[in-house]
Amino acid sequence: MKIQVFAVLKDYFDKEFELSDTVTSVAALQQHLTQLNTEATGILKLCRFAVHNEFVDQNYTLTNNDTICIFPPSSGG
Amino acid sequence: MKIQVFAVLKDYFDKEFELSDTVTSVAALQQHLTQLNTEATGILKLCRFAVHNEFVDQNYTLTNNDTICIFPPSSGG
Amino acid sequence: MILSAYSHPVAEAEVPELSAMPLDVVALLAQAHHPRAGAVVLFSGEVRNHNNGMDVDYLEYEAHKAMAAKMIKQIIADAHDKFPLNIAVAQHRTGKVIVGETAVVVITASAHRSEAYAANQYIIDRIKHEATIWKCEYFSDGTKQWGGNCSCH
Amino acid sequence: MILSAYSHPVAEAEVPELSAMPLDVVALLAQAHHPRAGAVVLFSGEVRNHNNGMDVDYLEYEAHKAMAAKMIKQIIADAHDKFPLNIAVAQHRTGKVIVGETAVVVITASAHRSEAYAANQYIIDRIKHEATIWKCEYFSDGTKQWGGNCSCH
Repeated sequence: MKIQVFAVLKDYFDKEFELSDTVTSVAALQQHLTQLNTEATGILKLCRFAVHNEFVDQNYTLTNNDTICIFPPSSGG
Repeated sequence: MKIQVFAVLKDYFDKEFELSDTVTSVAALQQHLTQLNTEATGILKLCRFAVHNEFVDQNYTLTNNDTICIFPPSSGG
Repeated sequence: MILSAYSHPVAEAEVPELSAMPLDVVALLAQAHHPRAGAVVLFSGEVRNHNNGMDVDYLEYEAHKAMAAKMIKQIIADAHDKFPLNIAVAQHRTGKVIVGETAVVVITASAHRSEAYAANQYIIDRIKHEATIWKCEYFSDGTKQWGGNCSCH
Repeated sequence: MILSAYSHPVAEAEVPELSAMPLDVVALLAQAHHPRAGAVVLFSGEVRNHNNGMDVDYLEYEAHKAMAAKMIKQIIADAHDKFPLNIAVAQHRTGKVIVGETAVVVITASAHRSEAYAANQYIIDRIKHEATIWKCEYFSDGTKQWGGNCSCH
């Protein structure tokens, strides 16, 4: 699956990367990323996740063809 | 004294007129105008009075040289 | 604003409180910037084509100009006292104003938006209720009606 | 508005929700009229020259554009459901925005002013908190800081 991170998350992860590990839910992905970079633990807890331009919740089932976008809290305006 | 009336009051009185009668307070003027045109009784009760570009209250003492402006409720905007 | 990233903030004293000519809302807005103000709020009160079910032809605003100008100045000063504003300006039309034209404009600028909105509403509320300005509506059927209801209470 | 007493009301669909170019606030306002709307409220969120005591050089707005545009569209639609609006438009910058430039503009028009103000605040609050847009501040001392605080909370 492909991961795209935004804004401050780019300080902790590449902007875009492939994940070969088999994570099957958003919750598992969040857990996995926390292990990749423990400094991102706090910010990841605040993030929203989207697949195919729709927000998905913690239980959403991920497949290997998905592109998952990870959004820190909005700060527009 | 000179009286200037504004807006809807012009439907009841001349825009500007002299008052030779001796009224000595705003309250007395209000009473006097009510007698001149009883149809203005209601609107006169809502009006504000000004002398020399300053609002004056019911007890303000009028002199014969004063110009008194009478304002119905504001309706700007 | 695109036009004036580094423009001099509008000098409030330069904006007359009353104008017998159409209000140049765009020019007022283009000048209303301040490098410390993150939030600019503009209110434009415009003449509607109907009111209380009647078709409106045009309005006419009468004013006791000297007192109205002084009162608007005081309202702006009070707004500066109550809210942390970088800019506060207001201008009201007099005379004949046609449908779609602006009868009154208020612009406020502040570091934070809640204060810019609140100050803007404070200023327009007080101008409408206190300033010595009166609206007369002229309807398509030839009748007219003095004030009482503002265009956008 | 002086420019456009009888102009066609702005077609909301014609205003892109996001723009990489400077926002033309004046042009948006000049079009935002409606013969039934007595009250027009405009909010312009502008880049301040300081934040939290730091001198700001410029901001950069990153966005997930497809989702941000869709969310702003939905927020506008929700505003129409909640408030009796004649017009509601919003546009947000992306990319580098310098001090004094507008980062976001919201225009609402309604028959009555309380609803135009309330809808305007509703729209900007939701855009700031929900849309997939993030600010990065670049300071004069060479440091940068990602979002968190908006320019004019």
